[in-house]
Amino acid sequence: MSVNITIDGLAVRADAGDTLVDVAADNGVYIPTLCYQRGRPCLGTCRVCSVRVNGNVMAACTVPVADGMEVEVNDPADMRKALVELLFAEGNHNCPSCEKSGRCELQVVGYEVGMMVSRFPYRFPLRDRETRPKKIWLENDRCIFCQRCVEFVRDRETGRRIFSIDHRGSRSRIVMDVALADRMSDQQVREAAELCPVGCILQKGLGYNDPIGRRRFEVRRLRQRVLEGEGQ
Amino acid sequence: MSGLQELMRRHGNDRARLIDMLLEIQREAGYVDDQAIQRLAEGLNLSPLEVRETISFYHFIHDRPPGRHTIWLADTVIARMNGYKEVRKALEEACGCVFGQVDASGSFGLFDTNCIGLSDQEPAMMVDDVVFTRLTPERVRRIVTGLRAGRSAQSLAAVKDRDPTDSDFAAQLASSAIRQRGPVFFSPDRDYPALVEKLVTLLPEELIARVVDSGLRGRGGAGFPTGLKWRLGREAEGAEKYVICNADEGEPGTFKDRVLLMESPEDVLLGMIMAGWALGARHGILYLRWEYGYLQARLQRLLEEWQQARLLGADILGQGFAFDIRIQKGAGAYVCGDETALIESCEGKRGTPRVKPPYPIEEGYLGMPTCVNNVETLAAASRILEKGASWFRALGAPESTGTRLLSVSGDCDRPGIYEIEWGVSLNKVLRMVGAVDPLAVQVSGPSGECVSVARDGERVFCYSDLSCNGSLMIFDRKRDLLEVVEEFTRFFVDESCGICVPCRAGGVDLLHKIRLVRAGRATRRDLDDIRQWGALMHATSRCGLGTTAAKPLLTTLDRFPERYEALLAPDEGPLLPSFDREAALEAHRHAHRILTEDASS
Amino acid sequence: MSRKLVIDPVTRIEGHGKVTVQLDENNRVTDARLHVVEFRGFEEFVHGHPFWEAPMLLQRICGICFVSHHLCGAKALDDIIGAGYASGVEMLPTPEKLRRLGHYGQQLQSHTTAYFYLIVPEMLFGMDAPPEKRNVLGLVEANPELVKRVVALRKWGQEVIKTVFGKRMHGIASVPGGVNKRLDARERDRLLKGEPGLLSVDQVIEHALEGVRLFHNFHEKHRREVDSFAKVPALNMSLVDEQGNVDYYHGRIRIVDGNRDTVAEFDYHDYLEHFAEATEEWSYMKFPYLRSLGREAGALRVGPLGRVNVTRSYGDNAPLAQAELERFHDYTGGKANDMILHTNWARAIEILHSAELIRELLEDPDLLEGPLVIEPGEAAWTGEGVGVVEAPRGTLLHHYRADAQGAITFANLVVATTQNNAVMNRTVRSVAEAYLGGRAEITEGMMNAIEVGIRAYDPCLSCATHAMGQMPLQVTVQDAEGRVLDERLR
Amino acid sequence: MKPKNPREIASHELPATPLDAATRAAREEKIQVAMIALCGCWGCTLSFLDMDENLLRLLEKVNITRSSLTDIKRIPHRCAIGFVEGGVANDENIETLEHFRENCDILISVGACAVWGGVPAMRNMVPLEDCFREAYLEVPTTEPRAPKRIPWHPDIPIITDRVYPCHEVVKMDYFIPGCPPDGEAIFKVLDDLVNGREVDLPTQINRYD
Repeated sequence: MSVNITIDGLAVRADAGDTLVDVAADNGVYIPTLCYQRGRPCLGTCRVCSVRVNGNVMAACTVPVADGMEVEVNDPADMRKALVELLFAEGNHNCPSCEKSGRCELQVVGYEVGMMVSRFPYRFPLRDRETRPKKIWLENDRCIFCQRCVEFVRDRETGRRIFSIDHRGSRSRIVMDVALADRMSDQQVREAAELCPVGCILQKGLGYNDPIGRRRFEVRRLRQRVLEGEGQ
Repeated sequence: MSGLQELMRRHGNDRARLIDMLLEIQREAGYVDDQAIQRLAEGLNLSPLEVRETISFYHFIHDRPPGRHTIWLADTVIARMNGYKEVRKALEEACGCVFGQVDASGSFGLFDTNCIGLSDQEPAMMVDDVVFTRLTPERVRRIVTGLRAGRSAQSLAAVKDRDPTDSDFAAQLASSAIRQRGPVFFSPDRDYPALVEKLVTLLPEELIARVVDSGLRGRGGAGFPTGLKWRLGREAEGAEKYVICNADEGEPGTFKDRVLLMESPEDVLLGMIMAGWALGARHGILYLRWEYGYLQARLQRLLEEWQQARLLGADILGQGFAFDIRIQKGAGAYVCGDETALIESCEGKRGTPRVKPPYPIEEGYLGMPTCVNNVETLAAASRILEKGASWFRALGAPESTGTRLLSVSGDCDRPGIYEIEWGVSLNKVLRMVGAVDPLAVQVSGPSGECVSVARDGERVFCYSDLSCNGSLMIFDRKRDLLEVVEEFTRFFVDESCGICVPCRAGGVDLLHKIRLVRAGRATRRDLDDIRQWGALMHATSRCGLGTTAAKPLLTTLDRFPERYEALLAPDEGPLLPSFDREAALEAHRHAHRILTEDASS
Repeated sequence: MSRKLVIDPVTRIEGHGKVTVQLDENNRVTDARLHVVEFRGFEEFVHGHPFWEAPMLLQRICGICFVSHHLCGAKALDDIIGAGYASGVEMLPTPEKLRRLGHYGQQLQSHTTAYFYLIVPEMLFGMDAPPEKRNVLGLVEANPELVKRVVALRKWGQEVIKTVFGKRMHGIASVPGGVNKRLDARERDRLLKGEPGLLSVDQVIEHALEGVRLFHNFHEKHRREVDSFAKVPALNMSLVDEQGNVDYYHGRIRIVDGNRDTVAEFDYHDYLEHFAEATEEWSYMKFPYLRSLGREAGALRVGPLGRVNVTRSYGDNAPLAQAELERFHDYTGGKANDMILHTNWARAIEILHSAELIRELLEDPDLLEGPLVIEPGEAAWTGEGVGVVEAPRGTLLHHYRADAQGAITFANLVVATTQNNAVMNRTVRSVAEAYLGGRAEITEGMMNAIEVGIRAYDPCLSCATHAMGQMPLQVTVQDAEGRVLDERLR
Repeated sequence: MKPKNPREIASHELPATPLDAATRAAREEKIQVAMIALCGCWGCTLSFLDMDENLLRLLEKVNITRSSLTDIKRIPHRCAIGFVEGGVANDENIETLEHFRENCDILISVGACAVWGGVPAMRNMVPLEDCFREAYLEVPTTEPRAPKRIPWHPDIPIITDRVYPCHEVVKMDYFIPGCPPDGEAIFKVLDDLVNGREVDLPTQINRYD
């Protein structure tokens, strides 16, 4: 069943139950996301896609569109920006030397929301890294705890989780099962590294193979990829 | 360790029962060691880290020895008003270790915990499986000496020879001061078989209509109409349906569910059976917070008695109605008060609130329609069955029918449980409880609002005004309100599950701000930040914990701005007051001092 | 009454320096020091990072010779994975030439910045000109056309760097075993032939020659002052090729004395056997020296003056620079030149030399084709690497170790400016005595003379404060019978 | 501020050759800019030079007072703009930044180090004493009897416990991220300010690396 909603006043037709963030993209409205990827289940962890729906702020990746919905994307822009700034202050996001620069979703979303500095105090947390697996390096300094790896990376044979969460709250960390990680194929390792929106899951030894100017989001901006699809 | 295989078999090798398994292992071994984790992982087809994921989430599951005697002292605002600090110090001295540690001999483990539902008799602590209340330094010294001498916590609590399944067992440990009784709760001599008989003669639709008609709304705080929830549950499609009683009473300052479960647990069971009948569910889960462990044996016995009496089980009163109840023990997580987090916990996972929609009433426990009701809601429902909808509706206020239980604590002469009709004013309640010179009242605990007696005294308790979840903490004029605010803010940081950014990260920054204010290093800009960041958390967080975590700050800023302004730093000179120059330079002095000593030695 | 004169901060240098001069009641200089007043600590916090990150991270030590740090790191990484000189592997032509191109581009850019923006003002306006005048603003007012040429020259050097590394500063090209990109013909041609707003390589050489002429004009006007300003004898150090000619990217370390006779020559992988260090409480920068000669006699001079003193010639691929080099050598009759202000002459010559080297490279087809990386395979892993290059300010060395997982366990950096610490302090002392000694009235201009002496070294105190200036040395722990029990670093 | 030694005379306090009146007047007409590099690598200052021809355009409108490119060691008079590179890592940085805040109308944090501490702030995860121990004590040298020293002297600054972003020490008005920011980005912000436009750094030239 198709429904009518408005996005910043723009009248939009969509199928009932479709996810708001996708509907917006299909109609040329870019809403940044860090945990959500089109075609995958909603994780609802980063909240960076927060918009106003009938007056209430909601994460657009969690909202199935319903008839008559009035959506404001522009209004909570500063909230989205603040959430990105929170992430930059919470971890150690050293873009200058990070191999994910130019390929990092957090970084480009930072550009998209116009972040120059974080309004929150920079914490410089001390976090352990996991370097034991043969092919993968887990640089927890940069983890934004999006849960993509936890939910979507499984041991092909047993279906068990390779990445899990340890502790809770601000002490939460992603941990990796070394034995299972060492069973991952190079292909699976590459996919995991690409799944990670930041430079936390690294494929060992080949960090800077893409020259500046040819890095993923320099070739084509994330905004374009979202609005026009990865294909083109 | 074939016992472990047996244990898993008993729980049907079902991952959803992981928490039960972990708690059982811990009961035997004191903690869950690596080997047990490995074995569980293999048996349940999980990675060992997935098992740790659950262990590390919960406060009361240990993966290393927590001491022969494990002591949990409740660190709450109310306890801090009643000598908590002295008690804490005495415990550290007596046990020979600081909090968060186990003493060298491995005899004592000292741990902090948040409110354990005894706010009218704090300071209070849990030692092994019993609780001690109204603590003083002398008392804790005596207790620790006793434990050293080889006495058990039970014998020190004078319940050694008591049967924990007796109805008055819990009363030996914790009093249930019911200061004011009312028409709905704690009514004596109810004929439960007759009531169940009456229930099954009604059509589920009739029952639902009656509850709708009564105007009963959820007592957990949100106030969702109970009848409507039951109707949605009935209409929802599902091979199975579940009824869950939320007895994870974690909101600091509330303890009325504990008292209900001590005084009239039958009301709660009956309410659950009603919900089961209404939905057409066959399974009920009573989710009992870990801190109320001393109620478990008695509740378990009650369930067995009712099964024997065929008030529960495969064929209730021969009417072909199958409904049974199991107790799911929590393991220490405030966030499990959120119904979806509670469901995750029932499935043996971390208590991470789910993304909504879908709502539990459509997809809940194991993906099936699930109706989660609060203890008090179910108890109230049981009286509606007995006395009828109009009787109930006649009580209270138009949109807020019936009565509600208040757990009153703080600066008043008579802390305890009060059953009030919706619609009474705050001032009236304050007089009722003997509040002396009250300044502020924390309504609904940290997640509620801090109101000013001067400005809000005439506001009334009802869903459209002072919508109270049962917690009422009173602070008089002598109290340092901002210490309370800091403590509440720390509580939310402590209890955040960490899944969403605003709550996980924002909470820490708010805590930093209130500490800045209390240190006299804040300016107006910092107060503006608190408002802005608080609004951010409120608007964007994933669950109720995050959306309310800033309320202690926001509501006191709104009601008691002068308390903040009095502490603001003069904003003059180029250096920001928040920058502590001397502290920043101390590190080098210190390094030079100790390192040159190193070097010369 | 005794006095203490302070220059704080020393200006027109990179980084944070301060000078103190003690005068007694008879206005005699009793002490004169250059203090390095900053401290960062890269070697400590790089621990635990992935080894392949080191060149990106550690180039942040410096905003002007980042390419040198990047390439030092790159060479060390080549060693670590077993694709380096330590394993006897020669770098492939394409990556080596690309690295050299970027490196020469930086030398041109760095020297141009130092020479024209920081040093030339004194040549034109004099040491006691108004402080507001003797700087780039004064140049713009006095000779805007010259400044335009300087801007264009520096810009071209930066564009060479950007072409190779993707960014004008702190770029990325070197990966373990090679580089991540070739040049395409278009990129090559715009540097070679220029384009609107960008010089051609021939124009660059023209501008470079002007730099040399600038020194000669200045020298002819003030020959006595320039030659006698400060003479600081010291050993001279540089990387050289088999012919004993300077090689800015790779070679053996050679150290020559005042007669330009070799006193030491060794493979840079053995640096720990040859260098020692001292610490003073009054500076964050340490004082390295040649171990065999001790702290006084073993003080080293690196950078342009050190290099032109060491190098025999520039070979035949840089005729213009070669001619200037011969003139330079002849001026001191083949002896080592220890006239501090002649460092600027040497610097001007090196701008020209880099320009000529770049022209030669740009015509090399290897920049456009050929394999980019050596992949030696896991078996070749050594876990340890040392890289050395001739940075604009002198010999720069990076030394890392990584564990089997690839985490850095040890990093040691020896930077050029630190090598010059002792001679810079001697220079400060000598200038202070010459210009301040015995004078009751001291002017700002006299104090500036001290800065002029320091600027001649173009010290990069940013580099010097990369760490707390540490240089771990190899110790051999022996038992009673003298058997070696343990050989370790640090 | 550290107490000043009365016998200590700074070079910039000594009599200096005055700037000719005409030049002085011409410069006073312009917008006054002061520049400083705190704890950084000097790269942002060089990126300032990377404005290339634009630098010359800019210099028609602005005059640079204190900076590491000129020989003016203290801000001589009120400045409209303060250009700050680097984070705060020692007491001298603190004093300098105070000096800038007191004497400039607008302060700009230029580059990663000023904005959030940058690469030097990676030491914030290591206690300072460990840095020192690592650097000065646990280094076997060839002179085993040489006195072990930690730099600590009235003539050198005291190092702060960690590297602070400038805006955590004084109020900063604008921020240009990047390590370093391109000359283009620096020019855009300065040009906006000089021409009284609202400062706007477009997404296309905003960079963090």
